[in-house]
Amino acid sequence: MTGTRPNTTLPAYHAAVWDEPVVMEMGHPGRRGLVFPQAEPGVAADVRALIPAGAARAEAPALPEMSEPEVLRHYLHLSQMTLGMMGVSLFGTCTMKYNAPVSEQVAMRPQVAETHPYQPEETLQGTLELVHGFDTILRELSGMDQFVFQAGGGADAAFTNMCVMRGYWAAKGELGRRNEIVTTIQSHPCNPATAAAAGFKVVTLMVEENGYPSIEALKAALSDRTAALVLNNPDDMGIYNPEIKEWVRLAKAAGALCFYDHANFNGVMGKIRARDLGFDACMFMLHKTFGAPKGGGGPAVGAYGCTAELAPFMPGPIVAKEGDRYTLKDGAQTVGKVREFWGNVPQVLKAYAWARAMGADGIREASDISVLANNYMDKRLSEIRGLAKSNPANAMWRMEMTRWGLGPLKEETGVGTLHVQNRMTDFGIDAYWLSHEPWVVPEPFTPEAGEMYGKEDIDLWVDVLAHVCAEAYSDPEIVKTAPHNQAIRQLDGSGLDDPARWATTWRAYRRKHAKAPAKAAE
Amino acid sequence: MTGTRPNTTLPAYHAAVWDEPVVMEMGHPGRRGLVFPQAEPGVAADVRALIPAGAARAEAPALPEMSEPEVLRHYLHLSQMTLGMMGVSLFGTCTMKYNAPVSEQVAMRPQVAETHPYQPEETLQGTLELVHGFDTILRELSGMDQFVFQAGGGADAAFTNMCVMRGYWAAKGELGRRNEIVTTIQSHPCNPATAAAAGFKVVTLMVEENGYPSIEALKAALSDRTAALVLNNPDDMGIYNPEIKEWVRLAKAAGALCFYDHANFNGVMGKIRARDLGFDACMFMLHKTFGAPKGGGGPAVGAYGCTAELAPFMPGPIVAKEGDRYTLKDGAQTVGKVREFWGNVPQVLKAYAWARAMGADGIREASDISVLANNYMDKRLSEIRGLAKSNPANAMWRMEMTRWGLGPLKEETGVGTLHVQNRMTDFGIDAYWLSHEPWVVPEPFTPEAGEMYGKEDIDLWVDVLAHVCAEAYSDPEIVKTAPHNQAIRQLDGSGLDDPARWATTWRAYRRKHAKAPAKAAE
Amino acid sequence: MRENEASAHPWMANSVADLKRRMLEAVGASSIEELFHQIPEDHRFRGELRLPPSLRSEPELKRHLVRTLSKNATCEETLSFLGAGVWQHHVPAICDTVYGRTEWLTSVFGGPSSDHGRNQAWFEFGAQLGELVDMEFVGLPVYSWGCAIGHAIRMAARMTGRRKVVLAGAMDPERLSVVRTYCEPRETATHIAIVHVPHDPRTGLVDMAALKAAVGTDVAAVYFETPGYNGMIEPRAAEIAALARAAGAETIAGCDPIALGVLAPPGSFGADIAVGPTQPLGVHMNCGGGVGGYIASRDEERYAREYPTLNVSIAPTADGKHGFGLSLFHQSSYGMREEGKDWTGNSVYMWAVANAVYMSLLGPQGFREVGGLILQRAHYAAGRLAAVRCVRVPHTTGFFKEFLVDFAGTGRTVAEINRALRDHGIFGGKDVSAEGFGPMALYCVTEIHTKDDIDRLAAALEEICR
Amino acid sequence: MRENEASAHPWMANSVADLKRRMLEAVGASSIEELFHQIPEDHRFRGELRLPPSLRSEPELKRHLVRTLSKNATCEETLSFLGAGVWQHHVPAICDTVYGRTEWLTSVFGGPSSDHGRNQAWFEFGAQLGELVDMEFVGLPVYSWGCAIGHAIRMAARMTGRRKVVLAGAMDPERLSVVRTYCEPRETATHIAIVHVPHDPRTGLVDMAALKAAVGTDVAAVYFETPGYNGMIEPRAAEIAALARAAGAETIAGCDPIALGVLAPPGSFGADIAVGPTQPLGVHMNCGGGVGGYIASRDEERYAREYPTLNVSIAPTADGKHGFGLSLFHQSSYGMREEGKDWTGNSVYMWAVANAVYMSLLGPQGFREVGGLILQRAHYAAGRLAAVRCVRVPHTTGFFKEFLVDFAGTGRTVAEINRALRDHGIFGGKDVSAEGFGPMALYCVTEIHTKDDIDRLAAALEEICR
Ligand SMILES: Cc1ncc(COP(=O)(O)O)c(C=O)c1O
Ligand SMILES: Cc1ncc(COP(=O)(O)O)c(C=O)c1O
Repeated sequence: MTGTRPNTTLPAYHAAVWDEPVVMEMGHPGRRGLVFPQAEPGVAADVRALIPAGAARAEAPALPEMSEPEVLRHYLHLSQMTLGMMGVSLFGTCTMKYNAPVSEQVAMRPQVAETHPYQPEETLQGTLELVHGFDTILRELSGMDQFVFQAGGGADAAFTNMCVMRGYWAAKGELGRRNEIVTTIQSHPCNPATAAAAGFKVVTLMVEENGYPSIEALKAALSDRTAALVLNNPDDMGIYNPEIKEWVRLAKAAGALCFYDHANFNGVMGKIRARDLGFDACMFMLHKTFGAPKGGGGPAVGAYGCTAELAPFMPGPIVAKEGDRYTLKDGAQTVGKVREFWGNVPQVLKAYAWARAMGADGIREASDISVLANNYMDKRLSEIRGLAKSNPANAMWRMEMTRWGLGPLKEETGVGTLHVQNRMTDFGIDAYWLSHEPWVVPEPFTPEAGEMYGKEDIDLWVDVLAHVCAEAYSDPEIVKTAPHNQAIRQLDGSGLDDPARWATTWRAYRRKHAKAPAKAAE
Repeated sequence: MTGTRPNTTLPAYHAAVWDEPVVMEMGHPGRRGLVFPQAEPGVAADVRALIPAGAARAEAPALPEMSEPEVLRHYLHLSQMTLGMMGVSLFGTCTMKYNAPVSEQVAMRPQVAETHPYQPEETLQGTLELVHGFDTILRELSGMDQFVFQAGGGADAAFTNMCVMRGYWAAKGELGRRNEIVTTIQSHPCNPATAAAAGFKVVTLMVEENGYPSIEALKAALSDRTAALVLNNPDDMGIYNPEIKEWVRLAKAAGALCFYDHANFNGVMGKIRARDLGFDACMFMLHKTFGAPKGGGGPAVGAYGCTAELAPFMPGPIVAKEGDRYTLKDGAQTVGKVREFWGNVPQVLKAYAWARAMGADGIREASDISVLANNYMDKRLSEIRGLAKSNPANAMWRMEMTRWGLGPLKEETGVGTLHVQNRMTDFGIDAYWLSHEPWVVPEPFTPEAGEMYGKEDIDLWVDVLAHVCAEAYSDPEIVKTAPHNQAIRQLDGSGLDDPARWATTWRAYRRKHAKAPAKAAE
Repeated sequence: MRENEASAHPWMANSVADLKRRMLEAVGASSIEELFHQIPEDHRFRGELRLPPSLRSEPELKRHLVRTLSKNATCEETLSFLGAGVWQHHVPAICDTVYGRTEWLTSVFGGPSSDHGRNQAWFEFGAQLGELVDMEFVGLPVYSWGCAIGHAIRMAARMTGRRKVVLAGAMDPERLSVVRTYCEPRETATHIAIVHVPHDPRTGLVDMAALKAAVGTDVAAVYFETPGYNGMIEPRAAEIAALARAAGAETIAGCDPIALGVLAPPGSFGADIAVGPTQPLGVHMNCGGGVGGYIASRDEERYAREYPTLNVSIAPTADGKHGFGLSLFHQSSYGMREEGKDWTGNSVYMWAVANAVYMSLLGPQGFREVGGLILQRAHYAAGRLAAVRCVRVPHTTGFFKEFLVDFAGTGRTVAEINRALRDHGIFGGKDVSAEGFGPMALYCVTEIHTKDDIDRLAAALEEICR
Repeated sequence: MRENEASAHPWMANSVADLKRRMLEAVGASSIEELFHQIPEDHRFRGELRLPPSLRSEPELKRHLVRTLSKNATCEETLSFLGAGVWQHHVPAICDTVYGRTEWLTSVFGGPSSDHGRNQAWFEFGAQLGELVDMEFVGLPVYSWGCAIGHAIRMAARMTGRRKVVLAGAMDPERLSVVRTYCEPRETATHIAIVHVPHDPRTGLVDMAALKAAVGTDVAAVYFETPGYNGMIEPRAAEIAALARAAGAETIAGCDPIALGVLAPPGSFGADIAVGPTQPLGVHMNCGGGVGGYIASRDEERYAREYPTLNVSIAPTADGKHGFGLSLFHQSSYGMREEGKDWTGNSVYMWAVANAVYMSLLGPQGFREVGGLILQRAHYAAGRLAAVRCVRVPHTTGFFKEFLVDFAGTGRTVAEINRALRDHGIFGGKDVSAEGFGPMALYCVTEIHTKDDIDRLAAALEEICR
């Protein structure tokens, strides 16, 4: 198909290429994409006269002027130039899920889309029932007493936790002292970040040989200044910390609260429950584990759950059932809101649909399969030259994902993980996830198979990686200059952090790059 | 981007390539894409016992066994490998329209999708109102007295006409004698074909130099055996027959009925009305002129309209208004049905929406623009080497499309219209329409600009054609072996009419090509 | 003209004055009107088009459509037992998702390479349907089941040179009316005489004795359905086919494909041509606008050469991969005008894609399950209704998803019963009283009807017939 | 276990026994259970999960969802005047079409080349919003308007090193609650003190005297909205910005982007940072789940270096075309954990694509039209309601799409009025009686409210207040 894939029996692939202009370059003066009705006789008035002096816009915004079909085609081109799991994506830490069209379809109905959160409760009983129903499902999966869906993402749920816990300590009058959050370097960056944003100091424990910090390090970190212990487990190395119960015990002994970031829930669904391990609170990502589409970055939902002791501090409202009726309630000591309204309702609905479609058996089986598939993948990856597994000292099976590194490949060929990531997209494989900062493993990548993909897909993914690694040894240039079969060629990102060159708007681009041709001559 | 487009400043393009297996090769035994509920206790029974002896299926059908995500991804791949007006399509005779998502969205609602034609009329008043509303719109555009939407396409409307007219003549006791349909070689093939299928003989007039048959030829053809004169005007050469009124007069003088195939309505909307020209009946294609998507070949609607004299013979039911109520009625002398039920209701709704969105002004303007754009295109095409315009003797402006030929190109370079058609798709230009059989113009093609596309798009289309014609002179092989940037390479169609090789099913393919490898080694 | 109307129309990129002007300049005309010069003045309509006001603003248009349609009741809110040619089956969400892809929801179709995906989807429609009906040749679908019967009969007439067809068993008047249109009237040269051998009212099945009497060597084809219009599964399908074959006639069988996971496929009992509806396979009822009809047969030249349809065949590409193209195009009306086989044109090909998705999704297990579930629920329903006072179910076994219910004992007309059911939020079965069955209704029960639904119907009838 | 449940799950391709077996063999484990060895037994939950019954059959699932949701009333059937943070605007159909494209409705995001289309769409969100607000730097949106205010205040606090913010004018308690969460409580080291200078109840606008008194050199930022929570357009925006600038404080303006075709954009009146809602731009209300918030500013390093958001910048590709990548990624929480600028993560980026479509569709004319239409209809409504007996409209001019209605004269509570309106099929405005306004409701009138709708509301109120 192209000159870039000479010796492979992998399926042919090429991305759609449209050479699409930026929308700001498109259209023609006078074109319209949408017109609005005229004000009716009796309503029609001089618009200028309705705007207070000085408050009217002087110059029209320099937006494109396009017909409706042009706008549609433009964005369709962009959609086609998005790989978006049209091939195989084993993007670790995000848990590739099936985002079922059935729930998308239902969520697009006016009964969801055209409702307002301030409607009288009796006109939203359907939504309230589903939200409440999902709350009870998460309670069962976690052992917590109450969930709230206000947070607009996983990080926002982490922030919610910080707010709830600071509210708790404030109510106890201890917030002045208990201002430290203890976490690990393998916790998601949002945990220390939201802790800091909420006004806490962050104490970070480093991992040791087996992939998690030692009990000694934890003990040293805990004190009467500790507001909470915050961690995820398994982490995104795929390692489950078997001492976690002891950690919680120690934290509690120090008077601290414990928060479980349950974003990596997929491998342990139905196997463990946060509450049983002693945690006071936890969060789930509905746009991850629970099959709501993430849409490249939300609308998302961080479902936050906690014990009855913390529940009064939750941001409200939460949905309560009273007899046959569902109603909205605020907690007695609510810390206020982390976001307006009650959360991304359509996503909660989709997560509910996912959980119901799976059922208890399906949820457990999904966990089984994702761990099985991950270890199957690990087995195959271990046979590829150039790869190194994280924490080789830990011989345990990994959970739903495993952190790997291309350190040896880099040393031997100069081809690094970003190159391999790019090159794999030439075969229709979505760019994989590397690792959060800091890169504890050199040249990291983190595949996660999940329960959706079949063995053939996993095999294809590994075959492509094996092929690209082999290319790195035989023809490193082809890998370093990748992609070749994508919508565009490799990006030159050298200007992205340069104030003289970055441009997040078209007007900034024109100002900074006025002399540069819009497109290089072909 | 590829080696096949060395010297052009045309935008880069490549189709999505997925190397997708046939669905019959996919899946894994035991996989499921959809499960059904279990019969409830009390309902559950031995299924075998419910099937009469000997009527049960012995062997399960050899269908693929796939998970739902696999099925979805497979068909999404196929959709991505369909150019489908993602670029520019000036496909003549089909009138490229904007198929507005707003009407698609409304048509997917349960108020349309989940209704049954035998529901009590009072539960379908909304649908009936829209169908009736559209009927009145078409009446105004044509001057006819009644429309019916039962026909499942343009050809089916032509057949409807044949049935109505034969019913009319049968009622008059003249069908035995009046068994000839007079038409022209430029009428759409469905006209003679449906005439023959309805039991008529077909008399076909040939076109002369100016692009239409002579009055003399017509006179010679008409007689007391003529059941009807059937034609379209303008035809798909883009030529309007200015003698059409005289034709109708002559046909009527011979006692015949006149049917206007108004499929090429786009250039004359609001400019002429079939009834004013003397026609007894006409048809419009809602999946063409009226903006309902054709979806690669239907669901389609041929809207058939006629005078009050013919209306009683129409296939029923038609929608009538009685006071504030809409009701379904059969004509007194209805010829029976051409298709079950009342037609493709969602498409009628979309056509209604199109007509309302355009309004009288918009409809007239669409006509203006499509004729203007066609003549603009003609002007540009006339400057390209290798092209010849049909009927050069006719110096009139053409209507909404023009038949062109690549005869000179073929003679000078060996590159024919099929090659050029294929090669243009390498630039994201949908395969153009050639011509119906017989090819009166050598190596024909028939572009039609329509009112949707902007001048830039028309220019791009012409630029690509010019580029490909230039290639034909400089590098004919690249054109003859095209496409190169498409989802697949050129098809070898040599076996398509060979009983030993054609295969419209997988089982036929396996039987006939058992020894051929499923896919050639790459 | 109001201000917004004077502005460019959102669906017409060239409805901007300067673009019109530039194009006019390029062509060398002074006005657009001039371009219409070829239309004589006395042809021109110069009046005002009296159309309803323009709704070029999408908010207005959408609101108008939504409001108008809100006058409908749906089979989603109302419990419906209507069938008879269009049936309420579950439409999997991904059928809609795939159907809605903008790449094929367009005004265009293209070439084998540029429309490869669409062609493959169409081939997969035929490939999968072929497995269901147990036949090797499948055309792209025609407008409806009735139209498919019409074409199949005409194929048989051309093949045999005979001009008579026997329709055996209960026939849907809606479909029959279409078949008549395809075969009759008598006055035309190519008329095909229709002989209808009705069903035996005792069994609901084909009256074999009458059929034997009707099938002579002048018969081009015998057509029958299983399940039939009255829902009955024909257990002597093979016998009917043998009888036809003995007379040199073709056997055309009408089969609902959703039944073919559990019922014997037409290929297995000796049918030569199979026809049937495609709507059950993943297409919404759409007020009847979801119908389509398939035609399939053995892959023998004799049959293939008579197909009026477009036929998508697999064929190799230059680099030895699978491509798809049209077989036997020349014999169509596109290729031969009035000499072609009947006619073809735009049909319901986008639904064929939805059908393909549906079949891939179900697989062999899914078809077994859905068929079994329908049988169980329909039989439960028949049993429940038979137990209602004064209501009789003539055949409580031997059917698939539809069955007749006799209201003679209630002393009310079916219309009255159905009106009463409406007050219970129920659409009763189709009233077939005028079709020679007596005061009966044809009830349809599918996989979407739960036990509760059926019990609700039974309770409503019990109350009504009290 | 029931038969169908024992079969493979449709969403899990590997839920087939032999595939599990083959993978187990490959890894060398004897059972799946063995793979969970790393979880100590005393961590394990061994009970039965008490979840509601599985609905793995799509027909059952869909029906359950549809039935449950049918208990809702919608703002499509019911005439609604609710706003206050989420507003009923027309959502163009193609916003939904584009939103629904499966290529981006997934669990994944990818690289600059493989996700080129998505990155471009995001850039186009920023590029177009930049024109609307008249600013050069735009980040990807955050969770909501309230969150955007919170981040903007924190940016200003970091930039100025000051820990006090002045909020001027009427504040939505919903948004205010979020802002508090971002700034407070007092006990934390990084606490930002909030001083609220309320609006002047006479004018509905910022009380300039009080504001002047409040803005000292300890103030990091002045935040105000135009239109404000009470709907009022702030005519002295430039004066406020000048006042802030004089004190060395940043000006943060909250602006509804749908107004910016007719109202002066924040860039033009001297705001340093602009924030506001994104839901009005082509996103359904979704029961409040459609909200998002933008942050924009001048493109100066001082501001850019404080953004917590992902920022999509244009950048060249190897062959000199436009590509897109993330600017200033390292300063985010992904790059620097607790040292990063606040935090980021999944947000509402898919809505940003819908926003981009909306802005492209409207263009300058569309924004002018929609703004003008809203102004006209909202003012008509205010006039109509002011004419209703005992109903008072405190400010009949000077607002955009929302305005207060005072029911004190009716002798009834707003709750009572709204209950009565419900019986007329109307959702009255938001009850703000508990917010210090007196017995008032905040009415929202947009381009979707026709004259008839407004007259219907007025008539209903006339009847209720009779
Ligand atoms: C373990 C963990 N926690 C938190 C998050 C943050 O989630 P979000 O990006 O939705 O804010 C993630 C993101 O994937 C995660 O993997
Ligand atoms: C002039 C004319 N008549 C009839 C038809 C037949 O329409 P259909 O393909 O819908 O049957 C066409 C098709 O484009 C046509 O162009």
